[in-house]
Amino acid sequence: MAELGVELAGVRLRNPFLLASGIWGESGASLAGAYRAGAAGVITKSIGAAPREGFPNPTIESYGSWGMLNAMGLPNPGIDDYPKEVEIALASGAPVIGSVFAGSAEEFGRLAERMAALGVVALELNLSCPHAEGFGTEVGGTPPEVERIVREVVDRVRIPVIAKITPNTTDAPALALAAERGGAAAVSAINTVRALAVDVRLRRPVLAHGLGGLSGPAVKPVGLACVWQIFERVRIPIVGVGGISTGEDALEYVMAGARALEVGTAVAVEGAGAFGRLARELSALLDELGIARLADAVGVAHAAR
Amino acid sequence: MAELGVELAGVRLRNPFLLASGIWGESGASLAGAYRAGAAGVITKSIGAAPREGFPNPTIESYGSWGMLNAMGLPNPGIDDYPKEVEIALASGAPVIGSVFAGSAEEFGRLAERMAALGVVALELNLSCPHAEGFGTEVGGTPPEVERIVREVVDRVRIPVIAKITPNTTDAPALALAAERGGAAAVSAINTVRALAVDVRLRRPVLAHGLGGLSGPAVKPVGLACVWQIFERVRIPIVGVGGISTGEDALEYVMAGARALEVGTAVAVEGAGAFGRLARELSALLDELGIARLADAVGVAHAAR
Amino acid sequence: MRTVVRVVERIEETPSTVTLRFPYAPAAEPGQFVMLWIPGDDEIPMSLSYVEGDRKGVTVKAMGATSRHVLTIAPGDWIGLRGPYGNRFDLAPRRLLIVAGGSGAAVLAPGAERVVAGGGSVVVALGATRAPELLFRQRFAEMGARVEVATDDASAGFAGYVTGVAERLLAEEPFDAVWTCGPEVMMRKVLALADARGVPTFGSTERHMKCAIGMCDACAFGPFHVCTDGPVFSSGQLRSVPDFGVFHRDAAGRRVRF
Amino acid sequence: MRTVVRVVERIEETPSTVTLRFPYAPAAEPGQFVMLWIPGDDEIPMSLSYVEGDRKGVTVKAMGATSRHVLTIAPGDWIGLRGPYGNRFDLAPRRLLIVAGGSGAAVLAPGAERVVAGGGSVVVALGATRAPELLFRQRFAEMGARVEVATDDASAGFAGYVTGVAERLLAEEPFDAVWTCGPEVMMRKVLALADARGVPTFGSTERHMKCAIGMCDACAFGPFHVCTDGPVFSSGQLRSVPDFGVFHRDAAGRRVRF
Ligand SMILES: Cc1cc2nc3c(=O)[nH]c(=O)nc-3n(C[C@H](O)[C@H](O)[C@H](O)COP(=O)(O)OP(=O)(O)OC[C@H]3O[C@@H](n4cnc5c(N)ncnc54)[C@H](O)[C@@H]3O)c2cc1C
Ligand SMILES: Cc1cc2nc3c(=O)[nH]c(=O)nc-3n(C[C@H](O)[C@H](O)[C@H](O)COP(=O)(O)OP(=O)(O)OC[C@H]3O[C@@H](n4cnc5c(N)ncnc54)[C@H](O)[C@@H]3O)c2cc1C
Ligand SMILES: Cc1cc2nc3c(=O)[nH]c(=O)nc-3n(C[C@H](O)[C@H](O)[C@H](O)COP(=O)(O)O)c2cc1C
Ligand SMILES: Cc1cc2nc3c(=O)[nH]c(=O)nc-3n(C[C@H](O)[C@H](O)[C@H](O)COP(=O)(O)O)c2cc1C
Ligand code: FES
Ligand code: FES
Repeated sequence: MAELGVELAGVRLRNPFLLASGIWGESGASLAGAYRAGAAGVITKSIGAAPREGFPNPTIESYGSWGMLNAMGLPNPGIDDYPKEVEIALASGAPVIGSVFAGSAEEFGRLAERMAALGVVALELNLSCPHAEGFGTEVGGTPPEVERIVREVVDRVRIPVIAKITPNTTDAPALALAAERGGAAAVSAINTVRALAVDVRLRRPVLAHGLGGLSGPAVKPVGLACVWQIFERVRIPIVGVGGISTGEDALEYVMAGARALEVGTAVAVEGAGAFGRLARELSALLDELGIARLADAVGVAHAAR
Repeated sequence: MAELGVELAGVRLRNPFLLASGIWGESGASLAGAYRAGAAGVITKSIGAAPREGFPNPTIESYGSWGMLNAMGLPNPGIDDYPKEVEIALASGAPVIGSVFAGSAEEFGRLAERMAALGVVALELNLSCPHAEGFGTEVGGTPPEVERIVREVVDRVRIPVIAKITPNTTDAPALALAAERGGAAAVSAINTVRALAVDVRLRRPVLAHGLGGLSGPAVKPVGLACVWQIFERVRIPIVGVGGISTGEDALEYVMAGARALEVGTAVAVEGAGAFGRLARELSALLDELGIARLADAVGVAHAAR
Repeated sequence: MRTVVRVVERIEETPSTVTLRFPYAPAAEPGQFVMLWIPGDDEIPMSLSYVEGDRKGVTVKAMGATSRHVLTIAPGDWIGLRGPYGNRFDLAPRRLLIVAGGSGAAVLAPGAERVVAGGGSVVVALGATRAPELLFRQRFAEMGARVEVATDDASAGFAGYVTGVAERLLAEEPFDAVWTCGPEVMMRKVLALADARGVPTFGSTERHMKCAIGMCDACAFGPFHVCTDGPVFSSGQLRSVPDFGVFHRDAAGRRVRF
Repeated sequence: MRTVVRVVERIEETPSTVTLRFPYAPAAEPGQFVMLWIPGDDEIPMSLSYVEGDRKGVTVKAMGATSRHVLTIAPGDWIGLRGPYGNRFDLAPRRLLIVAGGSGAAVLAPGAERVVAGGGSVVVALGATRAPELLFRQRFAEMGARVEVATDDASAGFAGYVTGVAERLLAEEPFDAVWTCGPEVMMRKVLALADARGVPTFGSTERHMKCAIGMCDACAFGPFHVCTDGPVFSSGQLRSVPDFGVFHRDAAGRRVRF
C-alpha cells in the first residue's frame, strides 16, 4: 500500500486531500464532518473582519458534470462570531487551516493574528476571489500587493502562511514568487476562474452579481497549468486545487508539482464520501504504477521534459 | 423570421457566425467549405512571416464533450506560400478575415500589409495565443504592447483591424481599451485559456509542448465574462468567441455584448454543418423571444443590472 | 441546470399565500423543494406543493421582500427554477398524523395525497393565526384526510397553537408516523409529543439556502445540510442536532436564536 | 480521450516493418486508424492492421525518426493511443482486387479478412522493393486470398511496379471493386487503370496529421480532411481532388509535390 501521507510546510497530513475553502466552511460541524470522512485537514471559509451576507441569490449556476459557477460574495459570520466554529472543528482532531480575506495588508495582518490565536495549524490568505469588489484579486492580483500582504501576515503570526493565487492572471508564477519573497510557507492554486452566464430569456446574467467564478472538472486543466508553471519557478511547496474529482486528477496535480491538494466542488457534488474515495483511488493508482510514496511523485512530470 | 445579419466594423455579415482562426484555416478549400456551409465569413489560420511546422505531436487532447486542449504551436505555411489559399477562399465569395501573428509590432505591420494586399476584408491580430514562445500573449499580453502593435498595423492598412484578446489576464478590458486606443475597429475575445494535462502513467505532460490552450464548451463562461467586462468599458464592437456550440450560446454572447461571433471547436466536432445548425437555432430562439433583429440584442443583458 | 418558464396559473390560497403553477418536467417527490428565482430579485427555496406530472407548483407565503414579490407574479411572467432538491417523505405510514403550521402545509400536502391514494388514513392538525390563513384546508379535506384546525385568534377550531390539537390527537388515536412542518419551535414541541407516545416523527426543516446543492454550508444544521441531507429529518436526526429549535443561521452564517 | 497501454506483442513482419499488438477496447472497423503516441517522441497516424476484439494492432514501416523509434518498442513498453478515427472500407464487394504498395497492406488486410469471411473472393496485388519486404504475403494467403507479387528488384514475382500486376489482373478478371493503399502516385495509376475498366476504386490516402479530429486542417485534401472524411475515398472523390497524386502538405501546411 502506497504511503499517501505528506508534509506541507511542517504540517503532517495523513493524505494529500484538504477541504477547499468555501465548501462547508461556515460551520464547525461541517468542517469536522469532512475530517471524519477522511479529509487530511480542512480549510475554513474565508473569514473577514465583519460579518458579510454575501451577494443575493442566485449565487450559483451548474453546468452539469463539468463545472459550476458561483458568486457567493464571501459570506461569512466575521471573525468575532467564528471562534466557536473553529473550536468545534478542532475538537474533531482535524488540522484546521484558517482562511482569511481582507481589503488591505494591515487588515489581513490583524485578521490573521486573530485567526492564528484560535489554534489553527496554518493560514491561507485568499488573494484570489475573482468576484468580490475590494477583496480577492482586487487586492492580491499583482505581485507587489501579494508580497506586501504576505509579509505583513508572516510578520505577525508564527504559523505557516499559504498564499492562494488567482488563475486570472497573465503570470501566475510571478504571483507565487511574490508570495515566496514575502515569506509564505506555501502557495495554493487555483481559486475559481472568472466567468459569467447569461439567461437569454430573462436577458440578464444568471448570477445576481453578474460575474462569478468557475470551478469543477473544467478548471482542472487551468489549475494544472498554474501549478506546472509555478513549480518551475518557486521553491516553496504548492497546494493544488481546481477540479480534482478522481485519484488520477490528484496524481496529475502532484506530478505537475503539487505537494498537497484541496478539493471543493467534488465534495459538494458527492458528499463527504469523496474524501475516502479519492484516497482509495489514489492509493490504488500509486500501487499500479509502483510508486511507494506519494511524496516521491511531486513534480516528476517536469523531469520528462 | 428574425434578421441574423450584422455589420461588423463596416463588413456586412449574413449571420454572426465566423469560422474562428486556427480551425480549417490552413487551406483555401477548407475556408471556402466553411463559407459554403453557412459561415458568414472565415478567419484564416494565423499566418506568420516564415513557414512554421508548429510543435510536434501530441498537439491536442480531448476532454470529451466539454473541452479540448491544444498546443499546435502556430503551424502555418508562411505569408509567402499563403496567397493561393486566400485566393481559393475568396473565389467562394467568402468574406475572408486574415489572421496574422508576429514577434514585434514592426513585423505585425509588415505582415498585415501583405495580408491586406491579398484582398481580405479585415485583419485579425493574434495577440493571444497562450503557448507559442515569442508570440501571442508574449508580445500582446499587456496594454502598452497591444496598443503599439494595433497602432502600427492600423497605420499601414486601410481595412478594419480586429485585435484578438487573451483571457489569460487580470484585466481583459484594459487590453481591449488599449486596442481601441490603438485604432482597432473591433476586438475579439477570447483565445484559448492556458491549460495543461499530465499523463500519470507516462509521468509527463500529454502535449509535446506541455502547456496548451483550452477551448470548447468549458471556456464559454470565461469568454462571456471577458465580453461582458469589455462591453462595459469599450465602444468598438466585440467579436465573441469561446465555446459557442448552440444558438443559445450565441445569444448569450450577443446579450453580453458581442456583435459577431466566431466558432472553432464546435465546427471541428460537428463539421461544417454546425454553421447551418447554429443559424437555424439562433433564428428560432430569436423568434421565440420576439426579437426581430439580432443586432437589437447586442449587450441587452447589461440593461438589467 | 436552470430552467426559465412562464407561470401558467396563480391561485390565491389565503390572504397571504399564493400558489403558482408552471410547466416543469423534472421528476419530483413529496418533500422536495426547488430554488425559485424571481428575476431581478432573490432566489429562494420553495417546497413543491404540486409534484405530480409536468405541471408543478409552489405555494408561497408572504414573509419578506421576495416572497411578497412572488405574490405579485401573474400568469405569463417568467420565473427561474432549479431542482428538485433534497430528500422526500417516506410514504409507508398507514395511519399518518400531519401537524402543519403557517406555510408548512405546502410541503405536506403532496405526500398526504400519496398516502391517502395508497389506502392510508391521514389526520391533519392544521394551524394558522386566523381562519382565512388555514392553508390547504379544503385540499386536505378533498383528498380524504380528516382536518382538525387551530387558530391563534380562535376564529376557527381549537383556540391556540396547533400543538394543542396534535397533543389531543396523539392521545386519542394510534399513528404510525407524524409529519410536521412549520415554525421550528412548533416542530420541536411536536417531536416531544410524538416521542412521548413513541411515534416516529419526520420534520421538514428550513434553513437559509444559497447553493441548495450541499456546497456553501449556508443551510448547516448540526452535522447535516438541510438542502441535501434534508429537508426531511427523522426523530433521531432531529434529536441529535443541538441546533434544532434553538438557533438557525443568517445569510452571513451567524447563529441566530429562534 | 487518450489511453496509455503497454504493448503485449511485437512481430517482425519484414526487415523494415513491425507489428505491435496491445489491449485497446474501442470498437474499430477496417480502414480506420489511431494516433499512436511514442512517449517522448512524436504521435503519428497508424492504420489498425488488427481491428477485431480487444487486442488491436498496428503495423509500422520505418520511414523517419519516429517510425524507426517504433521499431525499437518491446513488449511491456507504454504507448499512447487515441481513436479509432476516420471512415472504413465498404465491405460489400464479392470479387475484390487489392493493390498494395509499401506499408499499404497494413490497412487493407483486416478488410480483406472480412470480405473473405463473408464469402467474397479477394485477389491481392502486393508490391515491395524486394521480396523480404512484401508485407502480409503470408497473412493474405492464409486468409484465403490469392496473392500476386511484384518487386522492384525482381526478387519475387513480377519485376517492376505492382501497378503492372494490377493492370494484368484487371484485364484478365472481373472485379466489383478495387481497394488500394500505397504511394499516392501508385494509387493514382491504379485509379486510372480501374477507371478504364469501369471498376470502382477505394483508396486509403495519407496526409500529414496533427489533430486527427477535423480541426487543424493539416490533413487538408482538396475539400476534404483525410482524418474525418477519409482516409478511404471513392473513385469519384479521388478524381475530384486536384491534390490527389500531385501534392501533399508538409507540417507547416505548405504544398509539396510528390
Ligand atoms: C427547504 C425549504 C422549503 C421552503 N418551502 C416553503 C414553502 O413551501 N412555502 C413558503 O412560503 N416558504 C417556504 N420556505 C421559506 C421561504 O424560503 C422563505 O419564506 C423565503 O425565503 C423568505 O424570503 P423573503 O425574501 O420574502 O424574506 P426575508 O425578508 O428575506 O426573510 C424572511 C425569512 O425568510 C428567510 N429566508 C430569506 N431568504 C432565505 C433563503 N434564501 N433561504 C431560506 N430562508 C430564507 C429568512 O431567514 C427569514 O427567516 C421554505 C424554506 C426552505 C429552506
Ligand atoms: C491515415 C494514415 C494511416 C497510416 N497508416 C500507416 C500504417 O499502417 N503503417 C505505416 O507504416 N505507416 C502508416 N502511415 C504513415 C505514417 O504515419 C508515417 O510513416 C509516419 O508518420 C512517419 O513518421 P516519421 O517520424 O517516422 O517520419 P518523418 O521522417 O517525420 O517523415 C516521413 C514521412 O512520414 C510523413 N509523416 C510524418 N509525420 C506525419 C504525421 N503526423 N502524419 C502523417 N504523415 C506524417 C512525412 O510527411 C513524410 O512523408 C499512415 C498515415 C496516415 C495519414
Ligand atoms: C461555492 C464556492 C465558494 C468558495 N469560497 C471560497 C472562499 O471563501 N475562499 C477561497 O479561498 N476560495 C473559495 N472558493 C474556491 C475554492 O476553494 C477552490 O479554489 C475552487 O472552487 C476550485 O476548486 P474545485 O474545482 O475543487 O472546487 C469557493 C468555491 C466555491 C465553488
Ligand atoms: C486547434 C486550434 C488552433 C487554433 N489556432 C489559432 C490561431 O492560429 N490563431 C488564433 O487567433 N486562434 C487560434 N485558436 C483559437 C480559436 O480561434 C478560438 O479563439 C478558441 O478555440 C475558442 O473558441 P472555440 O471554443 O469555439 O474553439 C485555435 C484554437 C484551436 C482549438
Ligand atoms: S444551501 Fe448551500 S449547503 Fe445547503
Ligand atoms: S489532422 Fe487535423 S484536420 Fe485532419
